[in-house]
Amino acid sequence: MAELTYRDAVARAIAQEMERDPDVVLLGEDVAKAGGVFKATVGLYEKFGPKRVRDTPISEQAFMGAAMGAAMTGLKPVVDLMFADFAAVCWDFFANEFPKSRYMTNGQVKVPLVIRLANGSARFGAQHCQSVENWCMMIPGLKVVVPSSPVDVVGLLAASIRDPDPVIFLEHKSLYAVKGEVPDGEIVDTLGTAKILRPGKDATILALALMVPRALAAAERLKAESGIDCEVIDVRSLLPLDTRTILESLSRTGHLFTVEENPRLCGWGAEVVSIVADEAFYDLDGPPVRITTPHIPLPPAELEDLLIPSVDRIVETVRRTLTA
Amino acid sequence: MAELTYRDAVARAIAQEMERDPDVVLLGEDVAKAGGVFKATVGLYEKFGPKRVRDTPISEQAFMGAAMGAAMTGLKPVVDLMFADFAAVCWDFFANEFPKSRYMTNGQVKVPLVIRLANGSARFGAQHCQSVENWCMMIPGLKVVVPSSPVDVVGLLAASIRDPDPVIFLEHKSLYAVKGEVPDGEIVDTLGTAKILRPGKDATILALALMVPRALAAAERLKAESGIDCEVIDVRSLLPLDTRTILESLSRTGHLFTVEENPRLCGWGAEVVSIVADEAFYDLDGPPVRITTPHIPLPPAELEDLLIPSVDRIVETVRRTLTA
Amino acid sequence: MSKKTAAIDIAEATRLEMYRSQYRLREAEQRAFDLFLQNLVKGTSHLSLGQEAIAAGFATAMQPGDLTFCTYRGHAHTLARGVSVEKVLGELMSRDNGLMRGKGGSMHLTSVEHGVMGSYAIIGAHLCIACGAAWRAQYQGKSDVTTCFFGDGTTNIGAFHEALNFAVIWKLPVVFVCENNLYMEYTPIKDVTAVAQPAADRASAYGLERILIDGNDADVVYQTAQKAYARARAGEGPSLIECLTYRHSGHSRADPAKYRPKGELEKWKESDPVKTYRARLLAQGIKASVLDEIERVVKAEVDAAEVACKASPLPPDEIMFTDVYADGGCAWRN
Amino acid sequence: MSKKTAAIDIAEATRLEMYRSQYRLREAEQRAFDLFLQNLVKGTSHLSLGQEAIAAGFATAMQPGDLTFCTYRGHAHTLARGVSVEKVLGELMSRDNGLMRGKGGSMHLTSVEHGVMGSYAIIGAHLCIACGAAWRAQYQGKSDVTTCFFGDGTTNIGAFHEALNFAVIWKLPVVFVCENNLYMEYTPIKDVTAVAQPAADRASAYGLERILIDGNDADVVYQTAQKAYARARAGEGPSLIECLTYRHSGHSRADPAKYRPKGELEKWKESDPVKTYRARLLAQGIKASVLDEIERVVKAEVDAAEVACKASPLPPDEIMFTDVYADGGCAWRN
Ligand SMILES: Cc1ncc(C[n+]2csc(CCOP(=O)(O)OP(=O)(O)O)c2C)c(N)n1
Ligand SMILES: Cc1ncc(C[n+]2csc(CCOP(=O)(O)OP(=O)(O)O)c2C)c(N)n1
Ligand SMILES: [Mg+2]
Ligand SMILES: [Mg+2]
Repeated sequence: MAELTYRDAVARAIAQEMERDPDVVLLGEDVAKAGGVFKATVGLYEKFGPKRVRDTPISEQAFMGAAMGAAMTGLKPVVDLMFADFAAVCWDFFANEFPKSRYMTNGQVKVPLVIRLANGSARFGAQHCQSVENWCMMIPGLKVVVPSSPVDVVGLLAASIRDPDPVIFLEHKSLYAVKGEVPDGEIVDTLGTAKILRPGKDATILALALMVPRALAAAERLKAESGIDCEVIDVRSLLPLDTRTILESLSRTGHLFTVEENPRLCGWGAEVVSIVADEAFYDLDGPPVRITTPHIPLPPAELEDLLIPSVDRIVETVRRTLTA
Repeated sequence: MAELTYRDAVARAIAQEMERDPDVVLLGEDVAKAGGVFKATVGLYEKFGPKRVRDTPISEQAFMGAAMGAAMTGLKPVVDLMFADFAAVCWDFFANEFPKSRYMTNGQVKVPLVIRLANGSARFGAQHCQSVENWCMMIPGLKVVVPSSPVDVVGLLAASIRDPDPVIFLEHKSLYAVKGEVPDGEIVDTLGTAKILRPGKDATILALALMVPRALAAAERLKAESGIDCEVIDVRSLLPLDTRTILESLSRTGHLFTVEENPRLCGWGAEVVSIVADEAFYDLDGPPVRITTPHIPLPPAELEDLLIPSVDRIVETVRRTLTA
Repeated sequence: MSKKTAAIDIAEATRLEMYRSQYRLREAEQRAFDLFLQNLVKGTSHLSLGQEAIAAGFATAMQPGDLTFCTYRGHAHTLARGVSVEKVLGELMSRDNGLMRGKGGSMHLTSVEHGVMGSYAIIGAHLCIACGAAWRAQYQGKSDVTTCFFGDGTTNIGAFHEALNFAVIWKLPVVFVCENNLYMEYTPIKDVTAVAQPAADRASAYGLERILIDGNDADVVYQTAQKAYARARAGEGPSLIECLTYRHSGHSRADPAKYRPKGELEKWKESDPVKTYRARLLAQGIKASVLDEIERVVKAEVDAAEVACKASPLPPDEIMFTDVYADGGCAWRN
Repeated sequence: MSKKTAAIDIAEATRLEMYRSQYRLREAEQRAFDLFLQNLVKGTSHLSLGQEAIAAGFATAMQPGDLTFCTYRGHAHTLARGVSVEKVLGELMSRDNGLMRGKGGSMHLTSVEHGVMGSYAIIGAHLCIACGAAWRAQYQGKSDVTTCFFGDGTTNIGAFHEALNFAVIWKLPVVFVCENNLYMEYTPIKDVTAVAQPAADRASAYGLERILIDGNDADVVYQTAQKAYARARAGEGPSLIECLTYRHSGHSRADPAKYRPKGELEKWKESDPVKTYRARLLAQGIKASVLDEIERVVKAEVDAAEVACKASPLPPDEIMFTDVYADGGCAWRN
């Protein structure tokens, strides 16, 4: 058992898989000698050398494509895209190439790769702090994984690298410095599994990434201040989505809250609420409520803090809804 | 009053606005001499000349950017992107540039432009038939307009060109040949307004573009075959969204169905269902149900027809839900 | 532009193979067009009638295991690697006997077993993807070379630039082949390009040699391909080759090609690669009967393919729900 | 690379203005760094210490009404167009007196009234956007010219290629200025670029003249800018200018720049544009007292700016909800 930061957990997972499988390679801007802009790949270049850990030019299309071509023909590339917002400059690969090749070729082409994105708020402003998990969830054929803790980073990133499908792996920038206990030895988790982090009987709160610790803190306060006992579920994976765990929780609590960092419209919360409203309508004891960032671009620095769902906002929304 | 095709309505709207405002310009691949790949801009080059109607290279980023720079400094560009799927090669402009500049600059920069996309199914396969209206709805700062008839094309496209914000205008490829009556003279509609096309008391069916005629046909059959009286609303505009008309209808019918062509997850239907589930929970007499394309890439030719929501599927889903 | 075909020393068997290949591409695509006129091709399609020398010349120079990446205009390149006419026509006709059982369509022909790694319909991406396939060869110490075909119009999209720079700095065994048929869809390439030769005049921007050849001469194409492959296999990195050619048909099935200046098509038909190559072989002393026999066998393949495709059923409906994910299905939830 | 500074004939007032400008950029950015060390800059920031001659040279050559597009590394270009130090520092400190009242931050400095049409933080896009601003001038028959600044690393992204080709075929009055400071973030540009001079060696791919200059010499920059502006105003189209320079600080506030080879920074500091320009002016007979007075006035502006920024409140919370749409608000529904 060691205490690791979320950022070190990234490097640990990649190292674990690179040691195991010589076809795993890592590429991206400043990912090698510099150890990544977020220092999440420090040491890998030294350990695995310039053949397996490669710096790229500012050519997101070229290296997304290169990863895909390599994946199609036998390698298992892990790509560092740096800020998640940069998905927009190579979106063609996310939307049109990675997820469609297997289908269009009736299974002939396989695209086993992992694209790592530094997602979410961190005070850099409108073009560097977007949460793009819903961009990815919209696209059939992708898998979308969003860890909230160092141990999940290790296990889910390892599972993503071993997965035979294209996986978008969204690391949260504001979690990189967060520490957590991680067991020694090989860790491989399972994609498509949500985790109940706090059992509760009055309401189900779903969250992802940075919103997970906030949902947990809110649940503690709701319990202490108002006696409201919330079940907090870390969704962890948007594709595949663990609807079973979600629907089962809801059937016990009767109330659903989603805590999303992506801007309000068409987020993963909307998807989950719609599934629940359709399939578990009669389990609902009240309106399912989404707590989201408003549908506006993000300002930088301190202003950002006011827009992202906070512990206060979660507490107030849940309390107001349940005591309405 | 004249009978016009949906494709001719596009040219008519652009001509109307180009005549009125010398700053309106049109650009895109094959848009000038060839009259557009979908022949929706035939005659404009001849009428307005090479200065105002311009062919571009296959450089979607360059001409999206050029449109933006021109819009920022005084022109009113209308851009033809051809297939909606190509939004992926210039998504940076949709996601990071058009919608954020005004906000980031505290209102200094304005981006009044219209991007026209040929959206939706038409048997071209996985990379040419996507419905990307939900991609656009996700992005704060855009407006998103989706007409279903020739007269709406004229009025909404004219309104989009006059609008001071960036508007994504989604034309449906499979509607281009459809004809409809269009009044003579200037037509300017209002963005952000849904239209009740068929009043009904038993259920509200929301649809967009190609799904509108299907929803209407389904409503007729439901009435004739099962006596179920559906209200059909053409949503017309996803941003701004006319939630008032939707919520008001729902308060009368108690049942909601959305008919979406975009793949299932995180579509506009999910957003509307979530809004309704939150704000009108106690108006709902049963689960709100989304009828969508499944979450898979599209095959070409006849196979495509089986995946897009059909009149049959709408009829069966509504009937099954309401008689459950 | 090198025009010294007379000096090219190519074995007779190779020349016959290139004739067979070109003739076969021509026949197969003409048949595809007939089937379209019979309303048996429901999706779109893009023919490369007139451009056969490029596909035939490169494919003949390839070795087994070499990889091909093409565009939506990929019938010829797919067939040239040995994929059967039946499988290609079947795919165009959305039949169950199609190369992808109808799930991809004309624009996405793929036959991994033949090294055809896909046909890509969004301009640009596949130049980048080809880099990756070549990188894998380099990484694994394999000697295969990747060839990526694309059009003149494609040189103006950003992905072209990124891929070229990337291939050079990583010294990848990839050959980029620009088929300059003078048009991007309906717009003449010269109206939208800052240089006269859209690929060749940009080679220096990547430190590459300027290579501009007659793309209607299979011998020139073959020889140029051989050099590029040798260079790639020797670890000397990528090449960029611009082949001048012309498409005899419209851009796609929807295009009557009215934008052509009068006489242009006729002029180019004078250098029709199939006809001129036949004439050259005859002039070089090959017997007409040998060529006739090649043509007969090809025609028989194409005829049989048509019959088989017409007899093939549509794929079963369930096929639409397969192979989204590696587990074979499309489930995104439990 | 042209090095004939001695021969350049520039009016004394202009030279003094370029000194004032360079000195002011230097002082303002050094103060920004001090404020960061005081933890008063909460967002990111990217300084161009060492690159001042480029911003000063171009801005001095511009006419009122000319437009500037810059990157996240845009403090210098924004200040050089006459925006006050207070407004720039205020924005970095997220204060209500900031250029965008804190809503954009350091990476997005914009002052439309000064012709600064924005600072863009996703590499590439603004080269395309600059084309559009230039197109508008051409369309409306205006004589203003648009200048677009970007780094060496930016030449490898697709948008660079698209913008250059587009500007040339439309003959747009736009000047593309590549500030080659040898690094893209932490990676040396030569490690990731197929040619030695990332911009200049690609000019021919767009039919443009190869222009490579000493970006640390404001006189050379000024003269080159003047020529490019004259060409643009004469309707002769775009220019691509590569300026060799070096950044004295790290890539961003987070970067200690440990990747530099030993001695590199020191070597470049010998051609520090502010210091060398001062020395040149003295050598040309300008009195030290004249320069001292310029420095005193600049320092006073920067000091006053710091005081004003520290005194300025944060913007009101409501500002976060304004100016998403043209109606001033953020409503997406009725
Ligand atoms: C990104 C993108 N933009 C536009 C198109 C539409 N389109 C399809 S083919 C084509 C012309 C391509 O021209 P070229 O590269 O010369 O190839 P050719 O068709 O002549 O073989 C265009 C513009 C596309 N498929 N993808
Ligand atoms: C599309 C995109 N990719 C990557 C980045 C991250 N990034 C920010 S600055 C930078 C380096 C840019 O180098 P250069 O163009 O030389 O400009 P400089 O910073 O040296 O001024 C990178 C890679 C980005 N902002 N946008
Ligand atoms: Mg072409
Ligand atoms: Mg640089």
